[in-house]
This record gives sequence, structure tokens and C-alpha cells, in this order.
Amino acid sequence: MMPSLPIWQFDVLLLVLVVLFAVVALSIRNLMGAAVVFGAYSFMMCLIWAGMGAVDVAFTEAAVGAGVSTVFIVSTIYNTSATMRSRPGGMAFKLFIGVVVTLAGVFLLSALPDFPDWGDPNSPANATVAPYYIENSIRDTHVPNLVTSVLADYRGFDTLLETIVVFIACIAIYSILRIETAKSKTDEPEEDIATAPPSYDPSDSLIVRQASRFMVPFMQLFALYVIAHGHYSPGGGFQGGVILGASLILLAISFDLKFLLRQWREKPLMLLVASGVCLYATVGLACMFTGGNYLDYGSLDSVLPNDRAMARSHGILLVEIGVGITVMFSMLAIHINLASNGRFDRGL
Amino acid sequence: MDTIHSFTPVWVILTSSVAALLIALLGRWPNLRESCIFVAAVIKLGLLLSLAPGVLDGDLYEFEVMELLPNVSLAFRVDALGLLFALVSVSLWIPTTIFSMGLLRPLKSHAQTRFFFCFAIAISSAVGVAFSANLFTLFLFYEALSLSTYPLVTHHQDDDAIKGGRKYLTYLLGTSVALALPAMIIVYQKTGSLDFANGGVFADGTSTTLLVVLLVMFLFGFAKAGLMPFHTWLPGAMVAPAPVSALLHAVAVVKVGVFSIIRVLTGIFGVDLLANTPSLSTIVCVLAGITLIVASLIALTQDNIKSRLAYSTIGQLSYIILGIGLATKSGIAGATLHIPMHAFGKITLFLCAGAIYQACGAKCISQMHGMGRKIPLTMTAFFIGSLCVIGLPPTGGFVSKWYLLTGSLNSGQQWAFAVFLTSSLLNAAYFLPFVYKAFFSSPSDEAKWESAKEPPLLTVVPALITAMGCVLLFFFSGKLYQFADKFVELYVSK
Amino acid sequence: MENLIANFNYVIVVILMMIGLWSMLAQKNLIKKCIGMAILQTGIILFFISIGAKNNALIPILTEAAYSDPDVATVANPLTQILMLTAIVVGVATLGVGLGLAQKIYHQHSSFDEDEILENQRK
Amino acid sequence: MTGQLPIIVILGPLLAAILAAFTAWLRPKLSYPLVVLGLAISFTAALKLVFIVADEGAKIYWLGNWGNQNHEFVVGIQITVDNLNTLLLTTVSGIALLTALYAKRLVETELAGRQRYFYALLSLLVTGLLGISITGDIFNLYVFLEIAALSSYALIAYGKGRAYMASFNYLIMGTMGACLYLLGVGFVFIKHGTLNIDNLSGIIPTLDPSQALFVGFVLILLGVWVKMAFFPFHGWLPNAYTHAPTASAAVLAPLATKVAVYAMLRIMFTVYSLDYINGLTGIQPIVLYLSTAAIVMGSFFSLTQTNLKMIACYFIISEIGYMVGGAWLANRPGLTGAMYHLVADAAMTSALFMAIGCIVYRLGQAQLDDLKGVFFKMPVTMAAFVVTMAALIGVPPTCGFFSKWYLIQGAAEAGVWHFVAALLLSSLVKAIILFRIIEIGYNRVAHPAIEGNPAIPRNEAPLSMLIPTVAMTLGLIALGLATNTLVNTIIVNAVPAALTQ
Repeated sequence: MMPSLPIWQFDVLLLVLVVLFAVVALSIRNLMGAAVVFGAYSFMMCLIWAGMGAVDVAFTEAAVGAGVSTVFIVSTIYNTSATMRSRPGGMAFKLFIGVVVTLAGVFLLSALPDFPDWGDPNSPANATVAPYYIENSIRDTHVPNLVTSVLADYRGFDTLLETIVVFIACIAIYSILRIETAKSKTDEPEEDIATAPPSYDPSDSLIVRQASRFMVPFMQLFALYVIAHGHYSPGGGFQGGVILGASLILLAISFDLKFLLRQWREKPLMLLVASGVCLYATVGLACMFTGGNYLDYGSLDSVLPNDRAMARSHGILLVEIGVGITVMFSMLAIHINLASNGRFDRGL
Repeated sequence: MDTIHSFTPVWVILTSSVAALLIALLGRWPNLRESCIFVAAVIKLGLLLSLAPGVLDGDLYEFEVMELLPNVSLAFRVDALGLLFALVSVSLWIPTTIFSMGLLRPLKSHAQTRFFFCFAIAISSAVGVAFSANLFTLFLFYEALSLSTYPLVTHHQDDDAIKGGRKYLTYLLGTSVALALPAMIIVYQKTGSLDFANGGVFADGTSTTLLVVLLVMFLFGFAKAGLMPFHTWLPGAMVAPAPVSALLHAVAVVKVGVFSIIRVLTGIFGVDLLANTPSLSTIVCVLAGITLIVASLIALTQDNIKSRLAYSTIGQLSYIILGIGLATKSGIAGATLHIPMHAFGKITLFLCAGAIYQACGAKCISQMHGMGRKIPLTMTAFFIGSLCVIGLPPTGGFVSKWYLLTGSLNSGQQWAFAVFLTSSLLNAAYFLPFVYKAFFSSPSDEAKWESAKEPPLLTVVPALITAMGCVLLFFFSGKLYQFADKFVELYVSK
Repeated sequence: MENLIANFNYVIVVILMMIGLWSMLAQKNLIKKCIGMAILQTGIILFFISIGAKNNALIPILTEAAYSDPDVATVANPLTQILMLTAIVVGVATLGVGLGLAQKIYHQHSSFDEDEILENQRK
Repeated sequence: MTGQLPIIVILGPLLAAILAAFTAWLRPKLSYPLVVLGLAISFTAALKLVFIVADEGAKIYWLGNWGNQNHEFVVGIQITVDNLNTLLLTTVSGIALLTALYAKRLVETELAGRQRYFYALLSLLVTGLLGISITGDIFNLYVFLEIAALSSYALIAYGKGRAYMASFNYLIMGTMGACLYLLGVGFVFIKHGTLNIDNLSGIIPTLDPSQALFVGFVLILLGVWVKMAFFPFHGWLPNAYTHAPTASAAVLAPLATKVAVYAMLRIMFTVYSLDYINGLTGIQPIVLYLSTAAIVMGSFFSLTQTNLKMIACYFIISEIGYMVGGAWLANRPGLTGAMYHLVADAAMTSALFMAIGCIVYRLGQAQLDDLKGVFFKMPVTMAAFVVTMAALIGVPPTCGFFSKWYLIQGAAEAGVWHFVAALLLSSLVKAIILFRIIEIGYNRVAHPAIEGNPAIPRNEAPLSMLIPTVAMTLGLIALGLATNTLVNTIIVNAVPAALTQ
């Protein structure tokens, strides 16, 4: 059955555009340009996903893919170089890979006739496990945002691990970039970041600075809302955390990294990163001590003054806060490391 | 005919392993260390002899340590053949140790502790092979023997030793892993059993092609038996010190190879299968026959005493294999008897070679002219040893060759008779002129001849003891024949 | 052919995947490899989201009216969405680590070019 | 409490890692004991599970208790402990524990001043590996795969210098593998709508002509092959493990690839089924040829290397060929061999890298030429090394012999002679390398016991490293002697039931 909604044509356009942007991002010779096109590519993706009803995913991609990821790439390039040196040759290899990849693509497409039609509500993927969540989420958890309830409760273990992934990425980047350069710093004159006034680059735009200074509080307020209201509207720990992180990154970019480092010293930052996952894991552990399985928030009803479903709802809020903390500070720490090449002093 | 559950076989094996540990611990006190060896050897011999009456009554002593794979366990079983072989190896361990002391101590050779340690382990492994109740256990000790003798072969640690050691391992490990192991696994996969049994493990109607392939894999896989073309490790291993060549490369290691082949032919394939399938029997006989003749011919051309002895050993090993391949009662009995007979003869020769080198520094036959007059004791022992290997009375070699010849006439492979005879003539041709020249020629190397003198007692006496053994075996061959007879009784139904 | 149009999303997924894989393997520039990696990952996310899409479905947030008896056909599939939330986060984590390593490599070899780096290492 | 054991296996290292991230800043000395404690808890739980599962059968644990909803399908995430993975869980946590004990001195010297998060990352790596082995959900497996991968990128990058590029390559390849896996999961999901392994194994038809399921299977297979460095996707492994710090390599090398092999077994025989595999008549011979190629290439390249670590890495590649081949023989001895080898090879590789670590600790490098006299300098280490190599060669009664035994038996039963030949070839190559090392380390030096030669000073690795090394080496023999028990009580129940009747 062919979907006949007008929105569908728009989707086709977007899908074609996405492919175009991907090709452009990979073929631009200037890396900075590639990063920017990649950001645009991510935005297109967001639109497509939102069009398919995946608002939470779109939201996250907007914050993570188009926002933070692009910033990461840009700050890396800022620290290194944006130009690609051209080297001749290697065409045969590229062609060979091209052939292999094309064959793989043809192989994948061979399964296409076997797929259920796009958008079929009775396809196995939509009709096997998924209906359970739609039918029972309210009863089980009192959470109308199904994405939140599935994310933080039904598949809460995945989400714990996902937070761990962010946490690992943060300490991995810290270990790769930071620790080593901490030593080589000694041959440069030591600057006390806390007392030295932030050095403003005269080329910085006053407007940008003022605008971001004005915007940041609102962003943060919005982010807190996103976390807290995740039960009822799109959003949750990840999205809120990323936005919080992004707001601080925005400050760093519009002013100076030093400006940010005056408020965020290395040690508390890294401790906060760990405290988020710690909160999450502890909530899970508490469930074990109150007689349930790991992450069975329902068993918390013995300590919370509510019924099981409400206990789950509260449990979800707690872990979402944990996720938010870790994601926010991880994003910040990763950015600082990438932007300052692990020196924690100056950078983008 | 009883099967007796007994721990004694394990004790026999453990004795020398314990001795090895003590040797390692007592390394700083050489006298203590070596007395340890003697005590262990005597205990071991005593234990073995305590088993002998029972075995000669037809009893089997069994002990299962543990099951390692379904239906395959680490298990021991003592039968006449195993006991005979163990007796030979252990009783020869004593003179060899005396000889080692005589040879190594004056030279202040390095790493004597390691030497004696590995030696004890090697003896343990050889006895382990002798007592194995199944192919798996046998393989285990077979590999242990290869590994424990490697440090002995490379004892001198010079370039020659390293080269020889490399060849030694390449051949022994290579063939056992690449041929014997897969053959064993295939047998296990086809039959589900690896136990040595009368009549073999194969069901009737197993395809002859498979059997032939397996047979060839086993024959070459146990390269310690020195079947051509996997024989060159033995001459290469002659870089080892004399006692190693004597006990290991005349007795323990090479006989383990032959012993393994005997076990496979009698216990896995079964004598009946061998006798009733002409192609199998022929393959064994032809391979052994070729090795026999070719090795004897090569021995003629060797000037180095130890190489000549090595090629002679290769030839003599094939006597045994050929004897089994004949698949007749007297053939198998002769083959069984040839193990101790050749062991005594060849070890005498090797000990003499070592003594000769110590006495006058000669490694080659051409340097030996007239030396017999200077070192009469050593050369007399050498003479007796060579008689034994050639198979002339009054030495034990005569008895075993007698049975082998009889066996060849009874079998379907009468050409083997000619092969045996030719080879014996060749044996005489490469030993007797040497002895003759040593006693009756004028010296070829005056300087050496002047300085030569009879080697110290510790080296001569062991050679004389084993030479005496060769003669005694002739007179007590009846007792030995009982062992052979029991073995034949156990494995040959008709 | 009709099937191809009906499943246009999947075709795009395969194309994106090919682009991503190709640039991860054939591109010599480390940053480009990282971008290729991100494209491959978004391609897969698109795949899952397409699996869970329903025609005429609303977002997976229940309205109060539907609390007691939600109509399954009109609410989007939440399962694929949360799987992909995880995948997005994993993606950015990997990208971050990749960029960190790339930076370190650049400071060693002053280049993002794989061939040049390998040449340098061989010296 | 026993009901909670499955999750405790994971939580031990997970919580230890999180706490270690705090102590890294507050009390740096505490990180190490914390991680050791976490691993010890995990190991104890896993060991206990071995016995429980052997007695009572598989244990299922629902996270958040989302399993018994009277719904046809499990709606939450499930972890399963059955006979197929108890042994692996014990192996992973046991080896990790032993390696953590072993690594302390190495880390102090190799990563002096940089080890802040090392133990946390190590613990997270183990969490990931344990998670892959225990999870009962194919998407959850992907997340664990990434946890293990991300922490190993960092652990490898600790090696500095060339390690960065090695780690980056690993990252690209690893991510590609994970993406292929995830895509494959999508293909399975689109047909069956659930991610639970037990549910899937019930509904995936055994003889299904579905192209989507087939493509999904191939994608998942390719994904785990990349992760396990199966030929021809092995390029990333040697550099990554060679340039990594020895302490990281000692954990990664024995465990990471084995766990990926386990994932393959799980997908092949639980999610899909034996009949499905047997139905793939076109693919089976190709995979077997690839396994043979992996063994041959691994052996060949190990011969050409001059660095001990590099040699060990190529051993891993050839051993992977053993296991994949054994699994794809799809008969009883072959599968038994593959499953037994999973444990045996982890133990052998661990012992090998521990011994190499001791050598590196004293000599500073592991080029073959630098090994002159090493047998006199470090006799105990080298004794352990020789025993380990003997196990790899397949000398009885070490565990290496028995895995080879089963694999060859399986190959003989299936008539795949090239696989037999490859197994034997690889044994021989390892023997050659062992004796090459003995020659250099023992014989190519004036013997110190001969008068006049300079004495080579004994310079053994510190006891804290030596004891785990020796323990692991003795474990190889113990494992070999326990083969029959393991096979008859545990592995026999892990092999698909159709084969054991």
C-alpha cells in the first residue's frame, strides 16, 4: 500500500537531500566545511525522524548529532588543521572498496522484497512486543510518554549502560588527551586560570557574546524543564543533559574557554560526571535491597509513600536526573578536552 | 590369566620422576645426587622384578589414573612385552649412569644436574610408554620423551648441537603431531576406542584404503623407529654426549619408537588383520626391508664411529618392525627378543665409542688402526658387542635372529629371509674389519697412538658389564623367550 | 519496482550505509573517516526508525483521553525509538573518542593522512 | 540471594568502576583494591553459577522484573545463564581478576603518573565482556559490545606512540563491526519484532526461505567476525595489542576475541538454529575455508615476526580460526571442541601474555634478538612460557591438546581434511617458534655454569607478577586434566540437543 499523504513527497525530498549532504560532507576538501555540512546533514535527519513520529529521537539528534557532534569536530579541527593535503594515487584501492561496498549494498537490497511495507501498523516490528508498551505503560508506570517509560524502565538496563557509554567516552578522552599533556605543561609558564582575567579576543563579536550571555539562562531553564517534564512531553535525561552541556559549551565558544574554566575546575567536573551514573546505579541497587530485581523501581514502594506504579514513576525521574548529570558534564568535559587538546587552559 | 588392579606400575614410573626432583634439589652435592639415581634405579628394578613372576604366569597388572576423554583414560597395563622393555631400559640405566659419571666428571662438564634430571625424566617416560594401556597414554609419554631428551641432545650447546637438536625435534615432534596424532584421532573417531586389544579395535569390513592410510601414518608418525625417510634425526642426534647416545639412541628412544609400532600393529590393527590383509603386511615388510638394506649400506660408508653405529641402529630397528610385519608367531617372538638383544649389543658399542674417544680422542674409524693393542679391554667389549649386533653365537643376537629367520620362512613373505641374511652379512662387513684393523694393523696416527691409554675404570667397567650381558643373554635366552611367548599368546589367537 | 518505491526509506538506508562504509575504508583522512562513521550510524538509525514507523500514527505520547484504552495503531512504536536513542548516544561517544585519538595522532605526525602517518611510523 | 547471582556477576566490576572513578580523584590508592574486589565478587558469583546451572539448568533473570507479565514476549531485558556461558563467565572474570592482580607492578612502571582511570576502564572493559556473555537480548548485546570496545580503545591508547594509530584503526574497524551487527539485528527485528534471544529462538523458523533473515544473519556474522579479528578482518588486531601497554594487552588479548566468538555461537545456535546452519549449504564450506585460511595465515605471519608480542597476536588470529571452524563443522565433536577451546584458548593466551609481560617488565622489550640468555635471567618465567607454548602446540596433557583433539575429531567426522591439515600445521609452526626462542634464549649464550663464562645474573620478575603467571600456567594443565568432567557435565548440555542424542 502506497502512503498517499502529502507529507510523503516532502519526505522523499528530504531523503534525497540527506544523501546529497552526506556526499558533499565527504567530498569537501576543507574539513571545517565538511563539519558544517555534516551538521546540516544531521538536521535533515532530525526532520525526517520527526516526520515519522520519532520526536524524542529527533530531539536528541538535534542536540547531539547536529549540535554537540559538530562542535566536537569543529574544536578538533580548530586544534589541528582544516586543510586536507592531496596525495595522488590510491584510485585502484578506492575503486576496489567501492565495488565491495556496492556488492554489499546489492546484497542488502536483495532482502527488500521480503520486508513488510513501510508504515504498516501490523508489521511484526510494530505488532509483537511494541503494543504492550502502548497498552500498559500508564498502568505500569503512570508515564504517558512511552519513550520515557520504555527507556528508563522497561529497558532501563540499556539506558544505564548507555549512560555508562557516555561516561566511558568521557574518561577515555580524558585519559587519551588530558593525562599525558598534564606533564608537558610544566615547561610552559604556569597560569592560574582562576585568577587571571579571561582574555578576550578583540575579533570576538560583542553581539554574539551578549546574545549568548542572555540566552544561556533560558537554555538551562528549558533543559531542566525537559528533564523534569520528560514523563509527559518529549525529552528526558539525555536531551536535557545535552542541552545543559551545550549551553555551557556555547558560553565557552562565545567567550573563551578560560571563562568557562574559571567556574568549572577539572576535579569537580570529573567527579560530577561519575556521580550521575552512580546515582543511576544506586537506584538500581536500592531496588535490590528492597527485595526486587535490579532496576525494579516498583519494589521501592516499601520506602516511597506510593503504590508500585507511582514508585516506578519516581524511580524513572531519579534515573533521568542521573542521566542528565552525567551527560551534561560528560559533554562539557569532552568538549574542554578536545578544544584545549587536553591542556585544560585555553582553546576554542 | 588374571587382571590385577595394582598401583605398582605407577610406582615404577614415579620412582624415577621423584628421583628427578631429588636430583634437581641436590644439584649442589654431586655424590648425593648420583647416589639418588642408583637408589632409584635399584628400587625401580626391584619393583619390576616383583611384577615378573605374575606376568610370566599370564597376569596383567592394570591401573587407571583418570578418564580424560570419553572412553579414553590415562591408564597403565603391564604385559610381557611392556615389562620386558621396561626391564631392559631400567637395567641399562645403571651402567649408563656409572659411565656418565666417568665421562662427565673429569671433564667438569656444565649442567650435570640438568643432564641427570632430564635423563631420569626420559627413563620415566620410556617406562610410561612401556606400561601404557592405550594409544593415548602411549602418545602422551612418547611426546614427554621427545621433549625431555631435547636438552640432552643439545647438551654441548654449540652450533652443531643446536643444529642437531633442531633436526631432532623437527622430525620427532613434526611427525608425531602431523601423522600419528591425526591417525590416532581418526581411529578414535571411527571406533570409539584406543585401548590395545587382542584382535585390534577395527570392526570387520573397515575399508582397506583407510587401514592402509592409517598404517602408513602410524609407521612414519612414530619416527623414533627410524623408518626411512624419517631417519636422519638419529645420525643428527649423535652430537649428544656418549651416554645419551648409548642409553637413549640405542635403547630407550629408538626402542620406544619400535615399541609404539608393535603396540599399534598388534593392539590397534591386530595380528589377524595384518595376516589376513596382504597389503598391510606387505607395506610394513617392504618399508622395513628397504630401510634395513639401505641403512646397512650407508653404515658401510660412514667413517665416524657414532654415525656408523647410528645407521646400524636404524637397520636393526627395522629387523624388529619386519619381524612384526611377518605376522607369524616366531616372527613376533623374534622381534620381541630382538629388543633386549640389540639393546645390550648396541649400548656396549656406544659405551665403547665413548670410551675410545676418552682414551685416544678418536672419533673416526680410520684413526683406529692398531689402537686395540693400547686399549684391549675396550676393544674386546666392542668386539663382543658387534658379535651381538651381527647375530653370531655366543651372544644374544644370535637367538633373536634365529627366530626372525624362522618366522620369515613360515610367513607369506619369504623374500624377508633373504633380506635378513643379506643385512646380517652387511653388519658383519661394517663391524668386523674395523675390529680386525684395531688389533692387527699398524697405527695410522702415531701421535695419537702414543698418547692413548686405557680409559678410567668408571668408563670401561660399564662397557664390560654390558658386553658380559650380551653373552649371558645367549645362555639365559630361555627365560627371555618366556616373555616373548606370553606376549605372543596374548595377542596372537591362533 | 513498486516495492522499491514503497520502501524508499530502506533504499536510502542502504545508500547511506554504502557511503559510510566506503569512506571509513577508502578515505585516507582521519576526520573524514570519523564523519563517514557518523553517517553510517545515522543510516542505521534511519533504518530502525523506518521499521517502527506507522502510517497516520501520532507521536508516542499518550493523550489523557487515551490513558485507559490507547489505540495501538495510532501511536508510534516507542521501542525502535528508544533503541535508537541509545544508538545516537553510542555514536557520539565513539565519535568523541575517535576525534580525541585523531587529535593525538595529528600532534604526533602533523597530518591527518593515513598514508603519511604510516610512512612516518615506518621511519 | 542466589536468585540475584546473574546480575551480581555484572554489577561487581560495574559498581567497582564507578566508585573507582570517584576514588581516582579522592583517594587514588583505593581504586586498585576496589576493582580487584569487584572482580573477585564477580568471579565468585560466576563460579557459584557454574555449579547451580550444571545442577538445575539455565537461570533467567529479568532486569526491572519485566519478564513475567503474562505476555507472550519478554518486554524488558533478560539475562540468561546457561551451560553455554557459565564457563565463559567464570573464565572472563577469573582471568580478569588474575590479570588485575598481575598488572599492578606493570601499571606502576609502564603508566607511571597516568594511571588515574586505568583500573576504572579495565573494570568497565570486563563489565562489557561479561555483559556480552550473559545478556539474553540482542540489542543489549550491542550496547555491551560498545562498552567493551570503547574502554578497550582507551586501554590501548595508553600505550602512546604508535598505539594511537593502532587504537584509531581499531576504533574504525570496531565501529564498523558493531554497526554491521546492529544492522543485522534490525533485519531480524523487522521480521520478528522482538529482541529477546529466547523468544527469537522460539519463533525463527528453522528452514525459512526468508531473505531478510538470511541477510540479517550474514550481517551479524560479519559484525562479530570483525570484532573477533577473523580472517580477512584481522588487520587491526596485531598492531592494537602489540602497541598497547602490556597490562592492557594481558586483559584484552585473551578475552575480547573469545567473547566475540561466544556471541557468534549464541547467534548461530540459539537465535538461529542448528538446522538453519545446516541448511546454509552454500556458506558452510566457505566459512570452513576461511577458517583454514585464518589458521594458515596466522601461522605464516607469526613465523615472519620478530617481536614476541606480535607473534602472540598472530597466534590469536590463528586460534580464532580454530573456533570458527569448529563451530561451523556443526557436529558434536567440532562444537564441543570450539566451546572447550573458548575456555582453553582464553587461558592459554592469558598465560602467554602474562609471561611476555614478565619478560617485557625486565628486558624492556620483546624482540626475539633481545632474548639471549633470558632462560638464565628469568628461569621461572621461561618455564611458564615453555609450558604455555607447549599447550598452544597441543602437547598432552595440557588443555591445548584436548581442544585440538575434539576439533580434529570433528573435522574428520565431517571429512573436512583441509581443516585438519591447518590445525596440524599451526601446531608445527608454534613448535618451530618455541624452539627458535629456546635456541636464542638458552643455547645462543655462553653457558654460565662453564668455568670462565660470565655468570648471568638472575633477574626474575617480581613475585606479584610471577605468582599469577605460574598459577595461570598450572591452570592450563589442570584444565586439561579436567577436560572429561567439563565436557560431560557442562559442554554436553551446551551443544544443541539434536547433536547429543
